[in-house]
Amino acid sequence: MNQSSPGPDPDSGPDPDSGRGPAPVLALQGVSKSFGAVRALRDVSLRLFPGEAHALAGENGAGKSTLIKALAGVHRPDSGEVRLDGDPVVFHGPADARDAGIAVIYQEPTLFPDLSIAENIFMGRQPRRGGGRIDHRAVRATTAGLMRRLGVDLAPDRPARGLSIADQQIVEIAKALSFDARVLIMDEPTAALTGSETARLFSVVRALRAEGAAVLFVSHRLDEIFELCQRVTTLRDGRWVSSEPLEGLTEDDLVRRMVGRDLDGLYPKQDAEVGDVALSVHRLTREGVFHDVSFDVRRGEIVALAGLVGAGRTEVAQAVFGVDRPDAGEVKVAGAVLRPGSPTAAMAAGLALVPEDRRQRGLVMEMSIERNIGLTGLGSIRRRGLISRALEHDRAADWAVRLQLKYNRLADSVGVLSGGNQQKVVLAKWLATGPSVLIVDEPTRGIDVGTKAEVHRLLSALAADGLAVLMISSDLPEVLGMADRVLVMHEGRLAAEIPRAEATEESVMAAATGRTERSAA
Amino acid sequence: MTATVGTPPDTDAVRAPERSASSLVDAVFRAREISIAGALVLLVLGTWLANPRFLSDQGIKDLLLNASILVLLAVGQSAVVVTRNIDLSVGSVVGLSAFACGKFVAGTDHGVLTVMLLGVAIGVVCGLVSGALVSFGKVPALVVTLGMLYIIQGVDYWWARGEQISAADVPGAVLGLGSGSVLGVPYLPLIAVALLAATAYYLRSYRSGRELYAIGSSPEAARLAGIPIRRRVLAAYAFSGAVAGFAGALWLARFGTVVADNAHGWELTVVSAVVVGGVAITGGTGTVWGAALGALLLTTIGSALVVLKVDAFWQGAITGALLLLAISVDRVVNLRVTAALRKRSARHVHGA
Amino acid sequence: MSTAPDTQKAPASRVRGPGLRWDTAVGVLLVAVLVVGLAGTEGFGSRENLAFAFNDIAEVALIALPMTLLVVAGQVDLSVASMLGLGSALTGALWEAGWAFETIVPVVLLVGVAGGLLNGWLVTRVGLPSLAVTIGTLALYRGLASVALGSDAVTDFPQAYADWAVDTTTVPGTFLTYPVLLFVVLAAVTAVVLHATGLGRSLFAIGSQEEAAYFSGVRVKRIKLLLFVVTGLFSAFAGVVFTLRYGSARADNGLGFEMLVIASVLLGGVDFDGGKGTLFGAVAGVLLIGVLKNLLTLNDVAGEVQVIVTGLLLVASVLTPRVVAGVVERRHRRAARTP
Amino acid sequence: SGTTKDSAGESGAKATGSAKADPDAPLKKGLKLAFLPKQINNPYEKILDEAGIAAAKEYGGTGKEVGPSDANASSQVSYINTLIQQRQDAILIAANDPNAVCGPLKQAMKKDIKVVAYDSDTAKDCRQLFINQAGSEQIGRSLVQHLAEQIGHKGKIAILSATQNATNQNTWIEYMKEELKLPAYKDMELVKVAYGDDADQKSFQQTQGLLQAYPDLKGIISPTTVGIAAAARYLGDSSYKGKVVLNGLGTPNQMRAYVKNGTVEQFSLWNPEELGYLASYAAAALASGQITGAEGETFTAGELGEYTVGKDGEVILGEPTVFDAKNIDRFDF
Ligand SMILES: Nc1ncnc2c1ncn2[C@@H]1O[C@H](COP(=O)(O)OP(=O)(O)OP(=O)(O)O)[C@@H](O)[C@H]1O
Ligand SMILES: Nc1ncnc2c1ncn2[C@@H]1O[C@H](COP(=O)(O)OP(=O)(O)OP(=O)(O)O)[C@@H](O)[C@H]1O
Ligand SMILES: [Mg+2]
Ligand SMILES: [Mg+2]
Repeated sequence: MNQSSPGPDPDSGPDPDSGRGPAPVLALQGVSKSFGAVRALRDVSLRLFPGEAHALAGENGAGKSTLIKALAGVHRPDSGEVRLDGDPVVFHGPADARDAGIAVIYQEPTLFPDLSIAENIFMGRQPRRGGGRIDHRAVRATTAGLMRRLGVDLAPDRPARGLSIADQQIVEIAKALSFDARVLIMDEPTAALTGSETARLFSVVRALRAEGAAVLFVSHRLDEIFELCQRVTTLRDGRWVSSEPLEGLTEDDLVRRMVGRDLDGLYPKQDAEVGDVALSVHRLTREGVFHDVSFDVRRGEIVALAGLVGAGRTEVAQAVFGVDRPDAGEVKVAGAVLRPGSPTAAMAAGLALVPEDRRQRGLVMEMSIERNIGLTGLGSIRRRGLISRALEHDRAADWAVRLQLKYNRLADSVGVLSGGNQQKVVLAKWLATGPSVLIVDEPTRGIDVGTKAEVHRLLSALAADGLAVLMISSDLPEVLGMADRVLVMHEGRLAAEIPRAEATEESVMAAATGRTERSAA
Repeated sequence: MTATVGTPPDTDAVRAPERSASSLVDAVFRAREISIAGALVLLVLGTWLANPRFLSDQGIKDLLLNASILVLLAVGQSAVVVTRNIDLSVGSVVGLSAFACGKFVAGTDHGVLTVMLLGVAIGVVCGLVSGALVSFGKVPALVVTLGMLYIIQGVDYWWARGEQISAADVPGAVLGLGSGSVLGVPYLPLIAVALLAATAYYLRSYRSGRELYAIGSSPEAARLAGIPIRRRVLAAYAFSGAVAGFAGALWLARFGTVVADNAHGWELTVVSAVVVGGVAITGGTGTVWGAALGALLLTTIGSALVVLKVDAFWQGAITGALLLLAISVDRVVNLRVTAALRKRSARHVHGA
Repeated sequence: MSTAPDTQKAPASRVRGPGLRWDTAVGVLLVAVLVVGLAGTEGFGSRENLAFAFNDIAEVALIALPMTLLVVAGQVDLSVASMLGLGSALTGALWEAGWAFETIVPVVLLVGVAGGLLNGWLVTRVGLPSLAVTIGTLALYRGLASVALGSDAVTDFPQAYADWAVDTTTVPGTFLTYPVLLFVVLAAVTAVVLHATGLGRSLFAIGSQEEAAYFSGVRVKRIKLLLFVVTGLFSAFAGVVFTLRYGSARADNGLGFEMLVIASVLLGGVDFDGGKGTLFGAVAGVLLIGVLKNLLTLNDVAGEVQVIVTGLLLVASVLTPRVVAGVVERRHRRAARTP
Repeated sequence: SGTTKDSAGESGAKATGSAKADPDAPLKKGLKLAFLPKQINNPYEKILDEAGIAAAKEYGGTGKEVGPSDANASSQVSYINTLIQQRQDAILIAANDPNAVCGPLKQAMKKDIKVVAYDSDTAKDCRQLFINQAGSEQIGRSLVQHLAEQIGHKGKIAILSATQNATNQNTWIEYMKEELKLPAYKDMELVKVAYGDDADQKSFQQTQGLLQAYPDLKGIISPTTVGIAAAARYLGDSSYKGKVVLNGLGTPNQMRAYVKNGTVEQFSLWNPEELGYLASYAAAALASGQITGAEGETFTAGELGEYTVGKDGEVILGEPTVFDAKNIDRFDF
């Protein structure tokens, strides 16, 4: 930490707003933070003004989440300071930041699975009656109000366990909105949301901003940044790159700031030769979740499964892969009926599932990167019957390069990776099995633009080699750009099947919201 | 004991049905206590039919008295278990406290209050040590409290060296607390119920009480929510210790005769009571009412087998089998109800 | 784009280091205790005492092996001591009923397997937590033992078998008794299974995040079931060894051993929350408790004090690595601040 | 349990066989005695051992008490091994299991360490002497006789024992059953043997259960000091007081209150201090070569006077004392 180097200071130099009127409500000044050998932030500065929505952009592992945690009192900076209303403050913990009026939505939802949604939202600051007792009724009523404001239908008494990632994210948002925050910090709040929820969120945020709150927003969906924010700060490799107004900036400019070079075509789906049916799902039903779902995926094809949050896509994927047991229907892989309820049988038949919830289901967080990647191929990293650490290492290293994984050592636990890099490890561990049918559930959730292009190129190339891909995605441009065919689910049923040529934002959304009947196949 | 927060692989087990069924879900969660209570009622009725004396005045009194101390300990233990920790040292604390109180009152005429306070004080000290190690030392609770079990037990044995305090030396007032009653109800069960109700109310209606559940449900989320985890965990241990110490003093009052190894090995009984009562060993769920019912069920099984003239050699096996049956039935009923709800809610949604 | 990992590798990457590993610490402590004993305590180093000291923990050590695997997988089996008692009682009852010893042993082992199956079935199929299940079977198996043998004690076992287990017969030229020798062999096998096979890997994955393991195609239920079965098998076998070693089959044999087994395994640094631990640590933990007890008894340290020492050891074993790590980290942080 | 299989014990030839007794040999000075009770924190065993250690001081020896804190068969074994390594002159043991301790005790005798069992015997070939508190047969039968008189030879009775495996308890219970077969007891029925595991609280609960299960129970015999005290306390506070007769083995200090308030009329016990004292002297006599443990040998046990070794190396302390309201205040132990 070279103190003498003149750190980039948004108050001078490149910041065109330096002469602006109101003082920043929250600011970082020359902050550095290391984790062991990893220098996550180096001399970074940032200022948040009342009434502005400020985007924070950068590749996976650039340090965005770390910066947010420094603002929120989760991490104490190694050097530099946090300023509140111009005065240096030290947050000893998240509670301090909260008491200062800073609301934070972390990248990974952190809910109490056993407690109700209402309790989750108000934990630690429940409204009270006389004698310090909790006013349970007020807790419930306020929660119901928040849900209405966000336009979702989640019962306040429902336990958080079992909520889909999207619903969890919504609870997190409700939590942040539930107190009169002067500063609202959101780390990829939309990564799991579809368009309509996102729109709802944005309108709420705009209202807050109009009341004078400052907003810090992280997203890898650049269009969202342009839609919501006025200014953007870019980080690269833990270093501050720029802080500037978004007006006049193009997406390519922003990508160049983040990546340091130009990127070409984001959705490079090449047309592949479509082969035999690789995966055939017939009248699959799981009572209360999805009904009578039938579709085929052929070799070389990328089929997208679209729908609103909660439409049942994830559930279908899990039933196909065998982690859930369907109540009726069957799944065939390359013509052979798959034994239901057995992921091991599914894997043996050449299936792979990249699950949506990487922290609970995708990765063993305490295990190292290489062991996580090795876990799906314990049979293939053996030498004379015993696990070969060298083979395991090679397997992991190979995929780390192919997916541009950013890490310190392969023996580090995956838990220390940035969110996007964790997602890459999940992809790696499944691609490494050499599947014939790949099911990916939100494959690029939290992945930065550069890598997203990389993942798309990879999926496309794999499909060209004869892989059948079933892709669940809430990212509509991704669906439209990548899919040969779009299956749309609505309330647990297949509502439409739209060929690539006819797939537009309107046609997909119409089906997803139940406005069209299933088109004749 | 896997510390995962999410759903276990057999997702059916914990899967909540769709949103519209949420109030029903709530009912199912509450049913956890109901099924234990049902088992208890069945057991008592069955035994009563076989031998009506089981529910004679004296019989009921004995049942309540037997359960009181275990109920107390289960209440204390629950407060720790909901935070995803465990206190294995309770048996030793009861032993130490009972002996210390006995030693203190032997041949004197100390009042009841003094003795109870002494018991509580000893318990609090033990609880604070365990709690400080767990919360500030950030070391696994099971190992630490197993260590404390040995340490406290060793100190107790070393101090007692085979000495016995006999009932004759204990002041009448103290013994009176153990055997006396108001309106025919003995004091001990009254004390247990009072403490139980107070704890239940506290855990439900105060921020710090709810925070214990939050910590157990997800320590990481609790940290981000700004909950003072260490203080809360420490307090939970202090409470569990205090209750155990208090139980030790009551032990003296009830049995009069104390040696060093009173309540030896009770830690597992207490933990089973808590678990049978539906408090998840992984933290975050369960109520003290459930734990108390679990304790009552365990002691009642013991008494019922004797009353039913079950051969002594068979008693252990039957106790074990009944215990397994109780938790299995509870679990299976829960699964069935949840699965049925999932399907019913489906019809509801799609029929609309 | 920093794809190459090496660009990230700052020169300071060694500063943190692995710190003091828990199992290493216990291993060092074990060696220290052995050295102190050999140097300072009369009679400790004699062949017959060493043979005794190790043979005396043979059953605990045998059960500790599968217990380590269970705990790594995030499970626990509290019924082991009761299964030991049941194995012992059955051995006695069948012997008294006139069975040949050669048929008794397989039958007892089968009963161990059956007991393990019941535990495993309740955990994996009914979905109950293992702690709750095995508290129940702890009572059940001990109860069955007392049904099998009542208050009797069966004694006169054939000399040839008894000789195999007692501490006065050692492998020629060593102080290793046959049960201990068997333990050494099984420990080696278990170590390979845990640390060098796919099964072992799966155990760690199940222990640290069961759901993620399941989604990775690990046969979570089958593996857990297998572990409980193996634990039942080993426990029943330990019951046979116990019976022969003491020449006495009784229903209450090995009462309370479950705590000793678990204490030893935890002492060796196996994390009760699952997902962490080494077999070396567990073995070191078992041996440390055994050797230390022998040494303290030889020095006339009262039983109560030994209990306290065991407790302190447990607390210290978890606290020390914490403290060391804390000191290392603080020094590291200071180093980071002042360049 | 009467098995007739090849005994593992047969090879252990009597270590005493070859030595010759010298009745006039003086007690050696500086003898090292070790007392190994069933469990170190059992108050009754404590009395025995302290008396034994005091006796050792009288004849210029030293005694110590070592032992496990739980009454497990196996836990005593490691202590025996240690005592061998420490080359004690004599080991005095109250065995938790007559056979489990056999191997190491034979080892000890091979190394010329004398082995004396007291209170609870080991298998006969694993010790040189057994100091019996009173004839086992006599204890068992007399307890039945006393109780029968108290209830007029009529009605249901039960036994509250210690653990299911306690040797001395089980022997006494055998003799009680023998006695009950006699015609004089044709109107009496033993309905149940309950086990309180020598734990106060468990014994208490067992008593309670007995009374509920057998409402017409007339008497309880509890041949264990822990059991009888717990049973007395339950009876004293319950509605059964005065309706159910309790007899058995107990210490005067524990039972005084219940005798005075009428819960218990009488109970018996030998003097445990004398038992420890005698065992200590017997061990010294063995270690000094005065006796070898053969039948008919005699030795002097300090103040208690002369004792003769009986069949199977058994030395009997004497008749148990019966305590009741009249005499109980004369005793303090
Ligand atoms: N607790 C930690 N221990 C060690 N390294 C960490 C820790 N947290 C973050 N890092 C490292 O710090 C760097 C920055 O991570 P951070 O999570 O801030 O990235 P990010 O910009 O939020 O990325 P993403 O877009 O993928 O979420 C990464 O290299 C990451 O591996
Ligand atoms: N593990 C779970 N436990 C309980 N309910 C669940 C679980 N996963 C999903 N659900 C519920 O089942 C319904 C279908 O969810 P699913 O996750 O399949 O939808 P999706 O279309 O994949 O949407 P998402 O974008 O949220 O992933 C939703 O109501 C959801 O809340
Ligand atoms: Mg991030
Ligand atoms: Mg989904």
